[in-house]
This record gives sequence, C-alpha cells and structure tokens, in this order.
Amino acid sequence: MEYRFVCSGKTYRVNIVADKEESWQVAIGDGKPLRVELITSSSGCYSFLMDGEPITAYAVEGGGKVYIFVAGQSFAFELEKGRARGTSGREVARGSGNLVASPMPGSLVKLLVSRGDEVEEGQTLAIVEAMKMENELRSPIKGVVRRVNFAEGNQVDALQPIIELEAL
Amino acid sequence: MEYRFVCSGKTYRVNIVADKEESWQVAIGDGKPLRVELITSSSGCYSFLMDGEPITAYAVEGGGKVYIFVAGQSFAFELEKGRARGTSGREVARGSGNLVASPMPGSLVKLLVSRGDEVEEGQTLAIVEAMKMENELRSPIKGVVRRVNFAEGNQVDALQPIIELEAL
Amino acid sequence: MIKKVLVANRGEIAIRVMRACQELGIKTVAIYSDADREALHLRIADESIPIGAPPASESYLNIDRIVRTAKRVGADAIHPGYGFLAENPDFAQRCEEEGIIFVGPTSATLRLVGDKVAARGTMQKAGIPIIPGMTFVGKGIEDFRKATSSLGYPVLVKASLGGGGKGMRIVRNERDLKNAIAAGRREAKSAFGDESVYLERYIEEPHHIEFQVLADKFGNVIHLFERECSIQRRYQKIVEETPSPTLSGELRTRMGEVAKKAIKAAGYTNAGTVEFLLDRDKGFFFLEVNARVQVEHPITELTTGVDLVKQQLLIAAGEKLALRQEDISQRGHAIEARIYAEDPTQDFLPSPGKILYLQEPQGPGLRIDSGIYPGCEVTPYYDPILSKIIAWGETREFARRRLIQGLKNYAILGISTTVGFLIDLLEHPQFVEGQTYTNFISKNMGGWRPKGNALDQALMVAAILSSEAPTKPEIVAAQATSPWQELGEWEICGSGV
Amino acid sequence: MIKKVLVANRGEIAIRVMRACQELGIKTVAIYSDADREALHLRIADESIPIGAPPASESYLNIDRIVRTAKRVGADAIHPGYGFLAENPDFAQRCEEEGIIFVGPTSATLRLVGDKVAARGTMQKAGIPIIPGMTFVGKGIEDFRKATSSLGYPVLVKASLGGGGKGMRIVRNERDLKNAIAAGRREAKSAFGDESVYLERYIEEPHHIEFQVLADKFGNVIHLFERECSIQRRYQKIVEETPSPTLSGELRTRMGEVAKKAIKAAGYTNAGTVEFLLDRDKGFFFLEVNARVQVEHPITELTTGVDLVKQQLLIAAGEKLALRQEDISQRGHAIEARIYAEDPTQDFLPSPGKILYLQEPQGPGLRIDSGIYPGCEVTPYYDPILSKIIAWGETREFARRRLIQGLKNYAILGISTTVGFLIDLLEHPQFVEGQTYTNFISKNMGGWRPKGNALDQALMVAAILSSEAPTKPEIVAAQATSPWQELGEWEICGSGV
Repeated sequence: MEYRFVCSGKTYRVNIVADKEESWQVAIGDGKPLRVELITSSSGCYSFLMDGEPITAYAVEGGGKVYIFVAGQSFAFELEKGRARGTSGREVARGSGNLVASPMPGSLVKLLVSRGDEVEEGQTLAIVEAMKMENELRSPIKGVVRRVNFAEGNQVDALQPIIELEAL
Repeated sequence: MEYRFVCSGKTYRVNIVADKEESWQVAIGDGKPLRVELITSSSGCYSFLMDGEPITAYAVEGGGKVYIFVAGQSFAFELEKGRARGTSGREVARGSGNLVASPMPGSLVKLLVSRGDEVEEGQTLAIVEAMKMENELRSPIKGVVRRVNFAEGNQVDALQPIIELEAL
Repeated sequence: MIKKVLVANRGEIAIRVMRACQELGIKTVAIYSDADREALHLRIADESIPIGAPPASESYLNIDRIVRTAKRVGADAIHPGYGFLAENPDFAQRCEEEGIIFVGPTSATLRLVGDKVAARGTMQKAGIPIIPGMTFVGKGIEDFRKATSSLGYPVLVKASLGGGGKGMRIVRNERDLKNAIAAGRREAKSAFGDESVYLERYIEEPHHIEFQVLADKFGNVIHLFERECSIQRRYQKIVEETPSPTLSGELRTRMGEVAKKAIKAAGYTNAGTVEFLLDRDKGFFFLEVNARVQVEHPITELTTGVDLVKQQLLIAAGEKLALRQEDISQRGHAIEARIYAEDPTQDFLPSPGKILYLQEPQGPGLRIDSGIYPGCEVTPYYDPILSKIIAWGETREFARRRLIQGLKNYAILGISTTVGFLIDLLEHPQFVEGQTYTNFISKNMGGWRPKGNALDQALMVAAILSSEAPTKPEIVAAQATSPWQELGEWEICGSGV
Repeated sequence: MIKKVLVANRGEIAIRVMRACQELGIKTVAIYSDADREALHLRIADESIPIGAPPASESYLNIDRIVRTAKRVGADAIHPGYGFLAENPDFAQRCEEEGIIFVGPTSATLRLVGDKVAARGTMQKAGIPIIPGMTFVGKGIEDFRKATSSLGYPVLVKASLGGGGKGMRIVRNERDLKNAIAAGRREAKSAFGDESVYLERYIEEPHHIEFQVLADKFGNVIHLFERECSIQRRYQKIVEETPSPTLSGELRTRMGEVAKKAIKAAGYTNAGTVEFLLDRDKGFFFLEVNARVQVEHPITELTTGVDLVKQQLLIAAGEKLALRQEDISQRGHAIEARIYAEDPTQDFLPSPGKILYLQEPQGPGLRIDSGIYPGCEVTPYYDPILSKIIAWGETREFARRRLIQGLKNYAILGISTTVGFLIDLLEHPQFVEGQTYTNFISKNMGGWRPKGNALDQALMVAAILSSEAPTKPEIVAAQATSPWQELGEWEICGSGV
C-alpha cells in the first residue's frame, strides 16, 4: 500500500506491506524496503526495531495531522488528499503565490500598501507582531495589490489572506 | 446524589450536588458541604479549587477502580455495588475470615499445614514468595483446615484462596 | 523575613520563583491573564488571581492592578521574574511607595542601568571599557547619520531601555538605516513603552560573556563567575554555558573584578548580571547590566551550588550576604538549551498552538525548568519560551552529551519547537570545539532542516500507524477538556449507582 | 578503553549504567527476560537480547547464558549493576576466564568480601572494629544456641553471602531462633544460592553509615564521604542522605580513614562501599563491604560532583584514578527517597500491576533515576524498586523541602507505592531534626495511613468524576497496546487513502 504524506510543503511516498503480526516492510520513495517491527507501544510512545536498530518514537494525532517525534526531531504529516479534493488553506496561501498571509496568528501592526499599488518581489507589504516579535510579510511576486482584507491593528489568524495580489 | 466508595475495605459516603457549570457542592459523610470548582483538566491532571484552595489531582480508571493522586497520596476507589450483587473476591478473602489467600501473586514456597490440622489464630500456615520477599500467611482464626487448594511450588494469584478453614 | 510573595510573571520563571519561595517557607500568589487561566504556574501557587485581558499591557504589564492585587492579598513582596516589569523603574518605585518589597534593585538603580545610554556614561566615568557608540539618544535621522560617520558601518540600532534583543537591528549600509531605526523604535515602544534608540559599533563575531553578581544592601558584592552566551538567534540567547571555553583563568579573574566594580559604580543591589562583549583579540567591553534574574541563571546554580533566586529573596528581605567571594567556586560544567515554540526551519517564527503530547526527560545531571504540561495551549501573546533543559557534567564534553541525550528524549508534539535544531547545534563540530560566537547560528546553521534519516524513520512510523488505524472517533490525551472524556470504563464502576 | 558494555541488569540501574556508557562513548547491550520484553531499559540500549524465562534464575542469574551473549554480541565488558550477579564471584571468575572485563572487583576479592564471615575475620585481623558475633557459619541449631549464650538476645540472623536485608531476621528470644534460622536460610538460598547464615549481636537503634570508596588497580584508594542510610524497612534502606546529620567532622575523618584501610585490607578495586554501624555512644563497627554500585550512589554524586558509574568503567578499563583525596569535597546536602511498588499500609507488601498513569516531577535540584513509563507492567518477579528521587539543596532543610515537593508531584497510579509514606516520613519532626536510626520506621511510622484530608480531597474528586462520567468504552493511556488504540481521529487523515 502506498501513502503520500505532506510535510513542510513536500510530498513523500511511503510503501508499506504487512509482514507478520506487528512487523512490516516499509520503503521510502523508491528506496529499498526495510523491515520494521513494533516492540512495545504505550501512551503514545512506540518502540520499533528498524532493520534491527532500536528506535523510540512518540506519536499523536490532532487537527488532521499526525505528529511524530523520533531521534530528537519532530515532524507533522498530513495525508495527501488528492488533487480532486481541492487544496487546503496553507496550500492556497503558499502555493498560488498571489495571496499574502501571516504564518502565525498575531496583530497587524503596519500595512505598507494599499489597493492598486504596484509591488516588487521581496518588498515588505505588512508587519505582523506576535509574541513580541515583528515579522515582515514580503511580496512573493512582482504585481499589483488587488485587495487588502484587514486594517492596521486588526488581529489576523494564521494563513488568513491579508493581501491579494495580481501578477504583472 | 450520594456515592459510596470503597477504599482499603472501608466504605465512604459522598454527597454531591452540581452547583453551576464545573462547580459542585460536595460533602463527605455527614460533613459540611464544600464548594469545589474545576479550573482545568488535561491528560488526567485536574486542577480544582476546594473551598478556595487550589488542589491538583491526577486520576485514571482501570479494572473497575478509579485511582486518584492528590497531595502526594494515592487512593484506589471502587463504587460500592450493593449487597444484593454479592461480594467481590477481595471481600470473600478478607471478610469471611475462613479463607487464607495471598494478597499478591507469587510462588507458594512452603505449606505448613495439611487438611484436618487444627490451627491457632496467628499461626503461620503458608509462605508465598514474590519479588524475592517471603510473606507469611497467618491464620485469621482458631480453626481446622478444611481444604488446601495448592501444592508447594505452585504459582498463586492474588486473593485466590489457598487454604480454607473452619472455625472452632 | 518575607511572608508572602506575589510573582508578577508566568511560565517557567514564575514556577522557578515559586519553588524557591516554597523552600524558604514563603507563601506564593500567582497572577494570570485571561489567556493563562489554565497555565501551569497556577498549579504551583498557593493562590491565583486574575489580572486582566490577554495582551500583556492589560495584565502582566498593568502596574496599578498588580500592586493593588498584592496589597489586597497581603503580599509583602513582589518578585517580577524576567521580562515584563522586571526592569521597570516605575513599577519598582510604585512598590517602594506602597511599602511592598520589590525583589530587585531600587527604582533609582533601575532607572540608571535601564537607560543604556546613561549606564554607558556612568561606566565610562568609572573607568570601565565601553563599546564605541552614541552616548545620547538619537532624535532625528541626522543624529544617527552623524554617529555612523565616525563609527563606520556596520552599526547596531539598540533600544535605550532595551533587553533581550527587542528593538535591536544590525545595519550594514546607509540605505537601511532609516527603516531599521523606525522598526527598532516600534519594537522598543511595544516591548518597553519607550521608543528611544541609539547606535553602537557592531563588533564582528564577538563572544557574549556575562558575569553573575550578588550585592546586598550593606555594600557587599560578590561575583559567581561567568556565563558564555554567544549562541544567539535574533539577538536572543538560545544556548548558554559556564565556564566559558574562551576565558583563561587570568581573564576570568580580571573580568570578575571589573564586573564587581561596575555593580558598585551603579550602586546596584540584589542579583544582577554584567554583560560584556569579548572581541577576537580578547578585549572586553561593558555592554549593560541586566537588573533581573536571567533566563540562564541555572547554569550558574549548577556549577556554584548557590540558589540565585533564594539569594534574591534573602537580599530583598534585607539580609546580609552570607557568602563571601572566597566561598564561591566553579565545579564541573553546565550547558543550558532553551526550548522555544518556534519553527527553526522558518527563521524561528513563533509557533503557538496546543501541546498535544509531552514527555520530558529525566536522569543524572539533567535539570528541566518547564512551564508546560500535556494539553496546554501556547498562546501568541507572550514570549515563546516553553522550558529550559540544563545539563551538568564533570567536563564540558560530558555536559554536552548529557544535554543531547536529554533533548533526544524531550518529546513535544503539536507545535514546532527548537528541540531538533538544538541537538544538531550541540553536535556541530565547531560547538564541540567551543568555537562559539554571536553569529554562530547564521554562519553554521543556516537553512537548517532535520536530518534525512530522522525524516525517513518518522515516515515509516507514520505509514505503520496509518496502515493499522481503524476507525476511532476521538483524540486521546490531546484534546480532552473535561474529566469524562478521559476516564474510560467509568460506567462499569458507575453502573451500580 | 571499553568499546561495548553488556548491562546484566534491568530497571533504573540498567538505565543509569547505560547513560554513563553513552557519555563515555561506549555502546550498550541490554539483556531482558521474557517478562521484560517491554521494559524501559530496552529503549535506552543500542541493542537488546532476550536471555530467558521470567524467573531470575533462568534469566538475569543465568551466568552461562549472559556470558555467551556478551561474547556473541562482541561486548568487551559486563556491568552487573546491583543485585542479581553483581557480587557473585563465580560470575566475575567466568568473565575473567573468558577475557571479558567485569566492571567490579576481582572474583577473589568478591569471594572474600562476599563471605561476610570471612570478611569479619580479615577486618578483625587488620585492627578494624567488628560487631560481636559468630566468626564461622552455623551448622546445627546447637552452634547458634551456643553463640547466643555469649552474645545474649536480641541477635540478628544474617546470610553469609547476604546483602540488601535478604535472609536477615531479628530474634528476641530462644523460642523463635529455629524458625528464624530456617526462614533466613530459605531466603538466603533463594536470593544468593547459598543458605549459610550466622549470628551477630543486634545493636539497638544504631545508625547505618557507609563510606563510598574508589580504588584503582594501582593501589590508589580514595573515599567520597559517607551516606547515612538509617531509615530502613525490612532491613532495607528507603531514605538515604549525605552528609550524615550525626557525624562530627572529626568522626567523619576517622571513619573515612578506617574505610580506606578496610578496602586496602581486602585488596579491593573499583567502586565499593564500607558499611558501619554507629551505636548510641558513637562507637562504630565494620559491617560489610558492598562490592557494587549502591542504589543510593546518586546522593554522593550530587554532593561530590563525581560520577561514580563512569569511575567504575574507567577503573575497570585499567585507568589510574585521576582524583586524589584532596580533590574530593562535599557541597550542600542530598537526600534520596526510593519509590517501591509496595503497599505501606500493609507492611510494605509488594504491589505488582500495571502503571496506569505516570507523571514524574522535575525542577531545580531534583534528580529522578527511573525505570518505569506510563503503561508499563510491574511484574512480581524482581525487586519492586520503581525509581529513585534525589533532591540536592544548599542545606539539609532545603534538600528535604525539595524532596517533599518532588514527591508531591510524583503521580503513579494503578499500583501501590511508597510515595505518600515517604512524604509523611520526611515531614516527621524526628526526621526534620535528623534523628534517624534503623528502627525509625517501626517506631515512628507504625500503622501509617494517608492523612484524612488527602482522603477527603480524593473522595471529592472521585465523586465529581463519577457524577460527570457519561458512557465511554475504553481506557485511555492505560491499556492501549497498539498504535491504533491511541491515535484518535486518525481516520480523518486516513480517509483520503
């Protein structure tokens, strides 16, 4: 069986075949399959043998993602939903290239453009403050401001489009 | 509403009335009701205000009991099932006074009496070893051995009657 | 002695202070904003009082409300922790006026050392080396332009009331100067309520070394050796250690004496830190006095055996320092790593959200000062520090390995954190060699991503869990918000009722 | 240096040893019985090998199998931990024959000090004071009766190969002598594979004080001061501290020198402990040499800053002691409390079962050496120790308060533990005053029950949870045994597949 996981905007293919009880053959992408055995699982903590090497992983699910901590690194995976089912908010904000959103919730402290302004790629369009840090939102493209959805002082949510652009 | 909880063989009455959302009036036995408010709960950890005093409690349920840790002390409660529904294994073993059982699983290393023997109250009848510790099982009464259910070297479960006595 | 302390802070430092109070037999009062109704520091305190809306300006920075709360609950002292009002002279003065002990220096001292520009002048007069730069607050752009003409680029924009890197901007050419000053002013205003900024020469690849001092009200001053705080991102420390691998014994002694001199020049009392920059030629310059307990104070505690927060409380209560300089020695080595709710793959962008899973490490030589619990919400309102992990070892190398093992067992899921980044930083060959300087991260860790083998392992785990997942309708541990969502099989027990 | 260590143990001590190995860059191999397939020490090791059925005699005591396993995996050393084979001379000898480094003294030394009767003779000859009693192993009951006629009652039955209180019985009159000897022999046989017992005068209300020593293979011996281990139940320590509140500086120095003399008399190498009884008149008697790392070693580590397990490994590898006596000093105070799966309301009866919930404390000055995790099964096969919590403080009182706070935040649910008992013990006025002696528990803590107000609070919580519990069919965290029982809302994610 093949799964496609999305992590930080990249898609990863994983092929998995159940071997025997609590044992699998798993291959990443077109790589060689590895034998993975589950030794124990308890309260979100899982012990595996991966090709004989003991690996402890922690996993939890929330908000449609699975979060996994292994070897000190943590990852958030989403199962790829297929193109037919449309794109998520995050994909819109990042992928289409003409929407500018804050990657985190915060307060819109500065709005540097208005409707109709021409902007350069990399130009700072707005500043959002969260956790006492200012973060500049820059234009992903050269274009024209088509819409501004918020005013200075507004609270904005993560990935909520603040400015909509049209490419030039 | 009244609950009856059994803990270490004793029964405790608790009266509880819901006050408003996440707030209750609770009385132990015939005591004065106390106002208890729930502040937070997360992953088995609960913060309450009891009569204004902050109390953190941990709780989990398993095997028909609820386990509660508060102020460094832990308790296991069972809801009293009512007399009509018979007595549990533990109650049989302890309450009737004529059954001798090990309070923990272990190995029966020594059997000191046989069927028909007369025994004194407090006399050692058998020795069970668990976790490298010998534990003597003593007679709760003066009586006669009616039955011996295990042989030396057998594994015994917690609260499984090993010797049955008849009072003299 | 103090009887009851109101802790005017939140998170790990509020808990740290409360623990010290408990050990001294002092009652504690927590305050909390509406966003912190479920925060961990409420569970530790003897009582907890709400003090306002989530924005800090309406709660943790609300001087009037905090002072009134202290009076109402009968607290005879306020401990401000770090950040928020810790170095606010108006707050300290208000406490003085109301007869409440402020656990820190006097308002007059705070005013002096808090004004970086004034402090630079005082130190210069006392014969302490300072970094070349402005000794007055810049007004119009011309003031700044003029300063750069003698200093040369790069320069650093600094907030006069600054601290923790807030309001700081490095400027490498004339073109960026104006924007940098404007941004610095906005951040300074938001963080400290004052937009004064000035310029200093920017020293390339310096070491950031600070000395911990304790000063009582009777003129006794001791230092507790240094902390090497060069590893920073966004001008904020993220890894600190002591002893510094850079200092020779002779230099350490000399800087310690200068630190004590600086403290005396400022008329400083209570626990404080004298920060220095050490340049490539081992020249050192006074940077500022941090008039608070520092985030990184545990590494000093672990190597000297002195409890700094308890000392703060004793000094504030008017006691004489029981420690003399000759009582203080360093034993072994300690390293602290700060765990932030930040995404190190996105330039340390704050990452608020819910902690869906938490497993903290333990074991020999590890100390965890934590402000989080499983299921808690990390809100976007405050500094994104979650916890600190500190390792002590007989040698730097043993401490480093312990810290890495600790981080590898510090499972926080649901939000991005600095854990994985810190492991790779601590394993970097330059860190292993003790080659720490303030641009270590931008130079060595740029474009950091988790290593491929960890990603592969995580993908395999994800695939296994996906392939075995039957339908199950709710989230365990993560989103349980009321008792009955967590107690399984309860009805077996309850059915008899 | 050693490259790979097989740790012939389980639980917290196996993990402790593995952590020391990791810090020294040594690979680790865990062994486990069938009962321990899911034990925590497997998660820490680089590889894990099953070695037999649950009874220790078929697994952790199976010398042949353990040695063959070590050879097969290429381990050049075996660390035995404490208990099991730690002080077994046959095991050490087998390692010597097979060319495997045994992390401990030589088999010859183990044979000498392990035979308590022979050790008493050796020490007597070296001029070290010993407790009056038999200097030979008793055979028939007459041997013992004869000994009691000169010693007088009460006497102590002790296993010649004993340790940890196993096989020990106090006898207060002639009538109980025979049964006590038989029981002592059975326990000794089961614990040590040898039923030899002897009698010693029973000293009333003694202090149990031991000195930690390190001895290399070049004749260098140092001591690392004492541990006060008087608080015991069933002849087994449960609370230990250092420095001892009972010793004067002069007595401490004198006992330390005697401890080193004893170690030299025994030709002892590696880490070891010389145990003394201190009577009411401050007279001290050699009790025995413990030829292993002790359960309570962390309190010495926290006050001296020396990592004893790393020292064990370095000495075993043939290195010279880098520490001299004058390098060793005590800083502050440390207290350890042992958390056992035992029911303190039922005379410390072992309480095996599943740990349904676990929340371990953390914070300044606390160290947790733990062998458990949420959901793990505590089986009835082995010693019921779960974990140790150790508090360091600048003073005894600060350490004591920290330890109590730590215990109050150490939530273990599902089995009975000593946590609540330990809190009340540490709060007992006699403990606060430092009045510790070996019958402290029977004298001060008899019939212990949790305090009524804790019970009341727990009952209120139980009632609230009962009253709010709707139907919910399964147990969270507790009984989850496979991934899909724990990942909620997984199908939301999986539905796209």
